Amino acid sequence: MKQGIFSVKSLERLTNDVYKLVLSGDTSEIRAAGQFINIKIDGLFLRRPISVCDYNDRTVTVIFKVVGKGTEILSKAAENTEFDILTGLGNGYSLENAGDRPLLVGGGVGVPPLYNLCKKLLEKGCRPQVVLGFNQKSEVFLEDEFKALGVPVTVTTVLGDYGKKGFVTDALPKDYTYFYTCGPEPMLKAVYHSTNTSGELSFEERMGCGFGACMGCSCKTKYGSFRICKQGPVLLKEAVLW
Amino acid sequence: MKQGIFSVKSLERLTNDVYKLVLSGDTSEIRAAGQFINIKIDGLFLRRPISVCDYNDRTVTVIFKVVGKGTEILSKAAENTEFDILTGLGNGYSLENAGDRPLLVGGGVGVPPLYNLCKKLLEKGCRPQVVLGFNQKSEVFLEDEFKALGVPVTVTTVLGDYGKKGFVTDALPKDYTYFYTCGPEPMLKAVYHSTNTSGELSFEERMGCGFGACMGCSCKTKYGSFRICKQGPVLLKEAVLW
Amino acid sequence: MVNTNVTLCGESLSNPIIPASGTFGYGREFSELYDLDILGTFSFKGTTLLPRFGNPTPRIAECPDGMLNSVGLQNPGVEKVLSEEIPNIRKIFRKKVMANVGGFSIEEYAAVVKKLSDVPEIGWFEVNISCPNVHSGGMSFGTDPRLAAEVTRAVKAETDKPVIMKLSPNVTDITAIAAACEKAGADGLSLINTLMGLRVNLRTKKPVLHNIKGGFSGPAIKPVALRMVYEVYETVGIPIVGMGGVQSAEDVVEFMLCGATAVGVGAQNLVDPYASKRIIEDLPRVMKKYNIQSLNEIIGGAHHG
Amino acid sequence: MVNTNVTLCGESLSNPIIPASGTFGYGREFSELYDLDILGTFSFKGTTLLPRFGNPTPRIAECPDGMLNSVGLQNPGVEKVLSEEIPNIRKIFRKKVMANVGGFSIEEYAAVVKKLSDVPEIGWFEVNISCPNVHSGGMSFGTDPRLAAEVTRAVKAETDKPVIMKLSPNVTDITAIAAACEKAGADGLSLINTLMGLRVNLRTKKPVLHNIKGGFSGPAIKPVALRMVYEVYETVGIPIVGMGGVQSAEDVVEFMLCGATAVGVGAQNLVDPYASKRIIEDLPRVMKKYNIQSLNEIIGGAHHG
Repeated sequence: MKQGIFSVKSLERLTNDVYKLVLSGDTSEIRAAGQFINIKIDGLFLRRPISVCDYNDRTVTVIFKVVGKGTEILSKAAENTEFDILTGLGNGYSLENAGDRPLLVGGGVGVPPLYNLCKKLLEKGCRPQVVLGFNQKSEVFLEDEFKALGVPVTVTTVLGDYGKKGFVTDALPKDYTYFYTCGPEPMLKAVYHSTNTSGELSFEERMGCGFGACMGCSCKTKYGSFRICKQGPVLLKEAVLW
Repeated sequence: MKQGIFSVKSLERLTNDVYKLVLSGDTSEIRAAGQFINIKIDGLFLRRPISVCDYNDRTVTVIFKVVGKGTEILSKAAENTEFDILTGLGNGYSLENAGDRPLLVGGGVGVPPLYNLCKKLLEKGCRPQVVLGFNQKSEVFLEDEFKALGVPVTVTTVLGDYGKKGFVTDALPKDYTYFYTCGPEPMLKAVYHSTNTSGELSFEERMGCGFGACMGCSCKTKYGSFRICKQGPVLLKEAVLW
Repeated sequence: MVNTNVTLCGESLSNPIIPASGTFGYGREFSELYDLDILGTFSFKGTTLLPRFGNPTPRIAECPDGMLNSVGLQNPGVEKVLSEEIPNIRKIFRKKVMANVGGFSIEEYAAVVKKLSDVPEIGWFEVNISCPNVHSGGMSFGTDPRLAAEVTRAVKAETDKPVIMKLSPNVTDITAIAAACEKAGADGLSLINTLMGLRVNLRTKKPVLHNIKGGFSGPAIKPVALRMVYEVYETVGIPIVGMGGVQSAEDVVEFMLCGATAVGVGAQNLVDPYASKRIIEDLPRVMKKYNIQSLNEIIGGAHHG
Repeated sequence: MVNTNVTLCGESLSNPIIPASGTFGYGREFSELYDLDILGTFSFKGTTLLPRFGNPTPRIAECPDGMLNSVGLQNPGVEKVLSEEIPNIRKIFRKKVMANVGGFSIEEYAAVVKKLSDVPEIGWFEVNISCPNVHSGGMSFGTDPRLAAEVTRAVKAETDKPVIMKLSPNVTDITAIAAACEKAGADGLSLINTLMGLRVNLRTKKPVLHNIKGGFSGPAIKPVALRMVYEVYETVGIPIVGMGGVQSAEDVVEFMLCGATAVGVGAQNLVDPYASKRIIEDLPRVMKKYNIQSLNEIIGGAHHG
């Protein structure tokens, strides 16, 4: 974990209520896809955790949906606004067991962390396959960016007004060596039950500190209680109690 | 009273901890010297009342000393910063009974409201005389501005390193038709007892609202209890219970 | 069209917003700023039998997201309220007002209510048994269920108008006080009054307030207020006027979901003189945002399910 | 040179700063961020006889200038603390630690203290009789003077180390609990634990916390904490660890002027992981600003005069 001051490099509206924020600062502590950052916002007491969509030596990109005061303030941040941010939080996805044809399944605002993961898997020489689920066409984002990476991308929408109609689990490929997923809990559960390989699931929980001190975000696993912020947010399929 | 948004036009450091702040906005509600404005500062709950030093159609000037969080934030306000401000608060000084040779006695941060008063008295055709008291040379401010109005100005310092050594009451002229004073309470009390005409004294008190609703700043007078923010801050000598 | 009507102790309010006693005087200052008839009603300054200056100053202190006051029930006394304030209220407010009364003995509470009982401009009595700023009175009535019940009975005997008891949060179990008041005949409860707080001036190294301790209000106390409204709603069947740190229409909805029928706006009136007006005007937008057709239907909605 | 030394129950502290139990784990996470030996001491996570998962999530909620938690004493149990945490504390902290213990019966409190009693790394016991987040335990001991005294006596019988009782603010009269603990042999008191609060999620229209209510901490509660430290200081002769919303060295001075010998830093550690370090480093500057030579000399300075 590292505390640092980041400044807004760019802010872009992707859909009605989803924004892409690029922040400049010291990213040296970000070590894995699926980690998150924790942003201090003036006027709010607790920091706001947001998963990393992508990062390089000088910037970190996050994509968030406006769901409350914190994300509303972020969605209006002017260029060069400075934020106190904790980086390098959470375990993130492991690349080790990906195999040759890993499957990436994202839903809604669970899609962003899979983007950097996809890049890392490509660098490693894997051939990732991507399934992205949204409620409807107007809420789809990041599809083009995934396609630009040269990977096969299937989009599903619940309303069926774009891509394949249905849930992500209606569009899972037959062959894959491992899976990675992030999204709302009902989707995680469906993916957990629909997959036949090992894999990793990224969970969400209301957090106090984000670095393992307050026990606010504990969850029960097969290996005892885990702090989502520290021993998560990514859990091995084998650890999940479903 | 009027609520309005004002922006910082200029901020100037006058002494080690005294600042002059010029704010642009709707000043139409300011009707008398000795009135005050009440400034909402981000991160603080209560507004901060500051007496008006001077004003014109488009700007209001205040001079304040850094004594706590609120004034510290104000002392660092960047140009164009916007503040939510209530204007036209308090009764202010009345010009009615000034006579030909009114005496103006100010001490420390009690000096500023006398500046606009002096201008108004000059406009009215009076010949004001000014006595300003400070602790020491390094704390003196506004002397030149008063002199530029063409009125006789006596400065006293407690340490005696500038002007006349002593308190303002050691430098009161013999002849005057009325007095106006503003400053720390011990000084007001000394002026009250050292003057032989009627006059007006401006008081300070911790305020809740600044517009007469909360009863936070009440004081006892010969005519019953007065709210400093509404029936003050200026009291007639005859009302004061000393 | 959303519906903001609620009914408080049989009396209809066009919206649930009630500027809280002690932050709205007798309406004079605010009537110069906006038309008071937009309010549900307002609760006037706590009125006692005799005029009171209150405590020595300083009696205001800043806090994170809040303030302390130790005003101590300054008011002109019930006779002057009858002769000067009620006639003025008649001019500036066409609805019924809530009469907040204070006291130092059970007899005093009863006497003040008796004197105001026939005033047609008064729609409800709000009986303050929880002022933290007066010695040998107020607060002790609010921290003892037996005394709270006695005050309730004494006041009820003097008037046919609805009696709302204003409860102190500075207690181990507010539901015990609430239940005692209900049992003694209270028509409603208002809560919370201020918490007790203290600040020290680091320069003088002494308490900021001359009275040392003071009543703590503002957004800081909102979670405590919401918790107590929630608890009391589970305990009693009479309506609750919820208050404590209300700054926005969202806060109004939050209090109503916890169980408030009407919602007081207190300290916010002091830092934003247009607060109550702004909140009322913003209510329809917030109701739409959260899919609320009628405020009346959400009262207590956070319970069960 | 300013002097930040204080003495807490006979044990000297190089400064009065004590990260509060429940916000500092067993020191592991923070030891990766800075050298813990700069602290006065720290109070480790409330430890019970058996391992506890605590309450279901969500158990964290945002508030104006504060937060709610309903963690509910999650901890690995005293055996694992003895076998894993104490050995690790030995590695990361060369001073004596404060052992916070929780319980659901008088016997459990005594049993946990007995098991930890001979641990040389422990300098003080802090006995939590005020956790708002556990049913049938904790808080009820902190709201009844008789029970608070019984826990005190039971714990004192098991150890020669100083015993500090941690008090709940959710009471009508905290001085009655404080006096009962002192009379029963407590060596010190720490206060305040969290207030009880509640927040509602306007989207779901239900309480944010699964447990409905939670412990309210952060700067919002500071005025209440200062008031209670001030009141308890006037009542007892044993030292007080003051806490509640401390964010700055100025806050530390404010608590000490009210009567605290040492000062806990709680929720602020969670939003600013370097908070305790920053406060310690800033203390000399603030002491100079307010003409304080020795912190020891200002304890209770806001009283009298």
